[in-house]
Amino acid sequence: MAKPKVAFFDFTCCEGCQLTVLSLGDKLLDLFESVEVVNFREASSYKGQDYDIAFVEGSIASSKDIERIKEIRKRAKVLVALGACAHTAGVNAIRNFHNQQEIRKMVYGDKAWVFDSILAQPIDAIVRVDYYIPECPIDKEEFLRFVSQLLNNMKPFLPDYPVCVECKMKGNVCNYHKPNPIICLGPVTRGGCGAICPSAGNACEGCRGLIPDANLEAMEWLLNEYGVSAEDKFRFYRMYNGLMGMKK
Amino acid sequence: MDQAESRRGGRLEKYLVAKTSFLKLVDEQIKEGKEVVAPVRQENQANFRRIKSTAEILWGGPQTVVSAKSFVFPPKEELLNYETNDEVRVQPRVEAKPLILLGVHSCDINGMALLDKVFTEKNLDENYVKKRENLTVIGVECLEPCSPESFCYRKDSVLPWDGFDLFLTDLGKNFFVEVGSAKGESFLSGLGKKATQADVDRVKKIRRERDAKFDEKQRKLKPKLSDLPVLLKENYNSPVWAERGARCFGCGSCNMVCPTCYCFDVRDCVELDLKHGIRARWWDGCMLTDFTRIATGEIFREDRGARLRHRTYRKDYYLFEKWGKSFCTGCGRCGKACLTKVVDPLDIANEIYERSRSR
Amino acid sequence: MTIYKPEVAVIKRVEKLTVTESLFDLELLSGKPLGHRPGQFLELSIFGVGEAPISISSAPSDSPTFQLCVRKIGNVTTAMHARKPGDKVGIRGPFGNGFDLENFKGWDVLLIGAGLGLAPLRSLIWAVLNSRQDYGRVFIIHGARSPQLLLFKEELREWENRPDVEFYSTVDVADESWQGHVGVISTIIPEVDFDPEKTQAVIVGPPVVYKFLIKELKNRGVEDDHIWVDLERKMKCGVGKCGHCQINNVYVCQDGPVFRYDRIKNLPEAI
Amino acid sequence: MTGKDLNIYVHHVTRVEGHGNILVDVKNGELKEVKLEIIESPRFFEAMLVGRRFPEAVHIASRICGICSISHTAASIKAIEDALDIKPTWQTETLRKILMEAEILDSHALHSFFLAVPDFFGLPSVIPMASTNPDVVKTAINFKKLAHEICDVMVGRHTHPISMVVDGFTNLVTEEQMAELLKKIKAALKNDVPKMLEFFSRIKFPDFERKANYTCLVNPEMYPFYDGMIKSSEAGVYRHRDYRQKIVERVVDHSTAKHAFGPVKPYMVGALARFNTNYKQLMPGAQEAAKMLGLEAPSYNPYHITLAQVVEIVHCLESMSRLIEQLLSRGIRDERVERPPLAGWSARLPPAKKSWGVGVVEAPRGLLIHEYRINGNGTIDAANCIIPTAQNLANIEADMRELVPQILDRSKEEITQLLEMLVRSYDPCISCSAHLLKVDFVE
Repeated sequence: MAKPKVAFFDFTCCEGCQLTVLSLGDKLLDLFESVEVVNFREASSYKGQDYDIAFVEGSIASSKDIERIKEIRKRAKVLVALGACAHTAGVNAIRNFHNQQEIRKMVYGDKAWVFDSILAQPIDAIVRVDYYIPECPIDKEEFLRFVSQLLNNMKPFLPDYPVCVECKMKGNVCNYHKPNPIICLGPVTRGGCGAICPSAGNACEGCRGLIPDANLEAMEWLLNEYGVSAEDKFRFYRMYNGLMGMKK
Repeated sequence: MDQAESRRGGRLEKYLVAKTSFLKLVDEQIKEGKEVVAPVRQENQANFRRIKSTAEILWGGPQTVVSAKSFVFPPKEELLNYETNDEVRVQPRVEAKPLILLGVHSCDINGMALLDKVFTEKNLDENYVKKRENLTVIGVECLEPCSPESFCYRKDSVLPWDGFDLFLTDLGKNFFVEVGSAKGESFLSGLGKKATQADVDRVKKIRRERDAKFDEKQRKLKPKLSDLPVLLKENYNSPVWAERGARCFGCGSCNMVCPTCYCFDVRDCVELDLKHGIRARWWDGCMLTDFTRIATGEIFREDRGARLRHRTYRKDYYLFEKWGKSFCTGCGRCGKACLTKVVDPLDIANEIYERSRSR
Repeated sequence: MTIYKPEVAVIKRVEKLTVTESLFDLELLSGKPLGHRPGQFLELSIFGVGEAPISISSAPSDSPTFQLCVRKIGNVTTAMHARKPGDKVGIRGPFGNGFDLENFKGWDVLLIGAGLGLAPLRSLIWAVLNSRQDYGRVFIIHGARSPQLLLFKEELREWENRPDVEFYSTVDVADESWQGHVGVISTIIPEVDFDPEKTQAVIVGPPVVYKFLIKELKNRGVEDDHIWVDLERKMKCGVGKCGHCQINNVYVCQDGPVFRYDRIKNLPEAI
Repeated sequence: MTGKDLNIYVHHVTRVEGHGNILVDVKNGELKEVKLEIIESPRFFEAMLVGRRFPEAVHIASRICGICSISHTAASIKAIEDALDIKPTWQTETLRKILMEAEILDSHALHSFFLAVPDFFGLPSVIPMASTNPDVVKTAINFKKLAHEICDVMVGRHTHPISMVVDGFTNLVTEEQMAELLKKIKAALKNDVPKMLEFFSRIKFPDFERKANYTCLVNPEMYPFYDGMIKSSEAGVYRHRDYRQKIVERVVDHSTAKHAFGPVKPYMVGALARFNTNYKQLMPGAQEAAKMLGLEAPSYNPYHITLAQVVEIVHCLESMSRLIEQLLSRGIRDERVERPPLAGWSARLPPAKKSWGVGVVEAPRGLLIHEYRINGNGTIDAANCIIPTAQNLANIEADMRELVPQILDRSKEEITQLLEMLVRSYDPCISCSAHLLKVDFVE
């Protein structure tokens, strides 16, 4: 069987997901063994335009981006959104809630209209996405599992359960039970990260997006119960889930 | 505890052991390289952790975040590994090593006693049984309620029914030690002296006082414990399920922390070479959406309220009826873990009871 | 040996039945016969992909060969479809209760297979036909969504032509080639000339059909304790531990998948 | 060579972080235009920080860059601590220094081995080297693995650290874990460093010199990444809070990243700037390494940035060992800090004495500055971030302007290659440079 041809592309983002791939350690060599990487600008000068699987990280944030992602979709048999920016627009979407004219002026002053910029959007706002690997940044183990399952002609496993499941497995004290409780989006956020943030003493900020049947009414009830102001709530939702309620 | 005695066909030995010498015995075992796990403080709560000294043990603390079941039925457990070249080689994996579990509360001992039933019934689950056999369970009696959520007294679970090797009761300078097995007896290695009738009477008195205290402090269970299966059975269509379901995250936290939830998912993980891999099981939970989804996409228990009902019924109806024991030991973990306060089995039973009486 | 270790089996033959279904002949590497009852199932392992419960489609026999009819729908079944004769897979089982033929001996039997339900039912059909003298009248009723999706076409013809079988079939949507009954399977029941008093009825099909078929049978006067159903649920272990297949207080993998209707009609989650 | 026309346009320079184009226009032997176009979509990070409470701001700031997220986190934390007058403990600062050096190790290993080296083998990427030079690739992977393990253990993960927060850590590494890391660092020094030095000492770098203005942190106590005064060849030594007088940013049409001048001329930041300025403070093994590589301070060859990175890899391994040893000799105390609580948390803030703060660190690619104005309830009112790559852009163009006439006699392919290698040697991190904000702070 011929090795599948794989390409990596980046749009607006920190490129931390591609870097995570480059940081797979020994498994990176296994990856190079099992697929043919034909386009990986960050790591390679070879710009192959013939590929089966396209991993795309980053958000769509300019009109040029729209053209480029459409071209990639046309060529790719399988298109995978890599990481939060591609999946939910990630932190990039924070700016969607600011006045666009104002922030452009703030940044570029009188040259505000020189640069091409549109609202930050996830990849699937423009083209069809076959699979998602969520999280900011992606998890190495999940990426490897994803690739091996894809190579094995499987529909890759993506948990539908929330972060709480793995947080409990880890035996963490719930963020809402600490002497000074902190907002945690664990109950509505898709698991699979191993509850990495709560396990490191932080809160789940929702970077993996919502579970398919997230109970947002219950979340409202909970945050009200803890006296969280509406402003705090929205700020927190809008770390990664600016499109919450519309996009899961 | 009486049940354990009668099942073993005779009285169990009881000893009086100086606390210092008991703890010294454990510390020596640790020095010899034995793995000892006990509850220790974790932030404002507790958790089971491998200890280096008995000084780390949190006696009489709140219930651990995760129950002791994780030592016999871990969150992730490899069941087999395989290699598929020209030949298929499948190697079952049963991992078990000796472990001393010290300071276990009755709710968790009883939880394991119940899991013993289900994992040995008909198709014996070797992965569970081997771990269980390697475990030395040293329980400790709770003399104060451990948390506002717990209701072990209401579930006849303040003392272990079965499933321990030693059970300690704090008598100040001494432990009153009840032996539950030959393994427990040999662990003691002749420490202490046989308990006298006076010692036994003293413990009886302590337990009477403790019962009174628990009765006063723990939340009441309004229906009779033995009536729960019938009460639930008659209230299948109670509005309670939908009302509570509306506020349920379906997050599965209650399943994860429960000492008697034992559902699991099985998945394969294959290496990039597609030739080597493992099959493992992970904790799963009936409160999770995916739990009943089949390949064609149908979900058989889609409604959160129905899932909540199923969980409650498993504890206090289906398995209660089947085994003659409630599968809720009143540890209170689920009630604590449930952030929107919908899952607590005692609350649910009381609410249903009240509503059915006012009908 | 643990209950989770599959035995290796070899694929002997693959027959494509429809676009999505194929029939696999398998043999255990040990050469032993499977020793199953009709209605029992296996956990089929494709190593690296996972396990899935699959009903056994062949009749019980002393031969080492047994058959699975697999629809390509999930990861395991898709992977199974990519396998060729000579490839090795894993199996655990047979699991479940299956049909007890003693319950049907001396009775007329009405065997209803809807869609892929014909796969497990085929095992029972051949078991009945192999000792035809033990039973009264034998009715076989099969329905598919379209003529293209009919399974075991040759056998359907064989049954249709047998004088000792009363055969009915229907499709939901017909094409030019189809001469027979058109309509969902429950619409055919009123046309079948059987004596409800003397009949044991068996229904095997996807979850949606049970409610309608049972209603039709009851309309005809079949008693609840003469109706048998074969239910499908998510299963992970097959041995009564993992909890996924539970319907109220029964485990489909242990107490079923075959149930006498009167015993589950009060289980709200069953049908 | 008079009369030559040359038109070079490299679309999306590869093996760099982010999107940039090289544009060279020579007419009649005369250099008309040299540009490094930065075409990354603007990211508006400073605007995104506005309205955020500081614990969230740290995590958002980290997302500016996937490779130097620890530096961004550190700079963000330091700006906040500066504004709120929080003085972290010795232990916290020591742990941060270790983390910064771990990040340098990872980033330099990535750049020098994976991104820069293929040029010298005429290869498009490191991928074919996995079979042609497996030892070299393995060495790089070992460094990266080690750096990641250090970060995983200490702050949850390498890219976008989790438990590194204002005033400390939400989760603390244990002494056992640190001792384990120390063993691995020492093993890397013993096994992997000699292989790396042997490999790089055989590589021939292009000859080109242009003396730049070298700008970096200076600190009498150590070769600084985490803390120090700023020193620039043009502006001298100054305090971090004075950076606005010494660094001037300008918007240029062809770049979504602003260009920086210090204050008048272009300047260089990064490994070579640090090496040239702080050579004497390198750990002994690193100085030894420089000698082996034939790298002398000062070096005016920008292609030597890669070599300076190799030297810094050695330095960081040695320095981390020393820091961990110091930490272990004092013992690690449980100084965990909590994330500020759900509600009513502004009451728990320390009284703010200053309304604004500046945090400066040495990221792998050079000087990184975060400046925030914070209001009374701990919310960011205004933010400014100056990214190393943005500071280097004007200098890269100045280098190109000087280089092109020197090599005009070569083939277009060769010229293109040398220009790409030049840009690449700066290890530009374009995506994080493209989100600038000119903020006028009203004090």
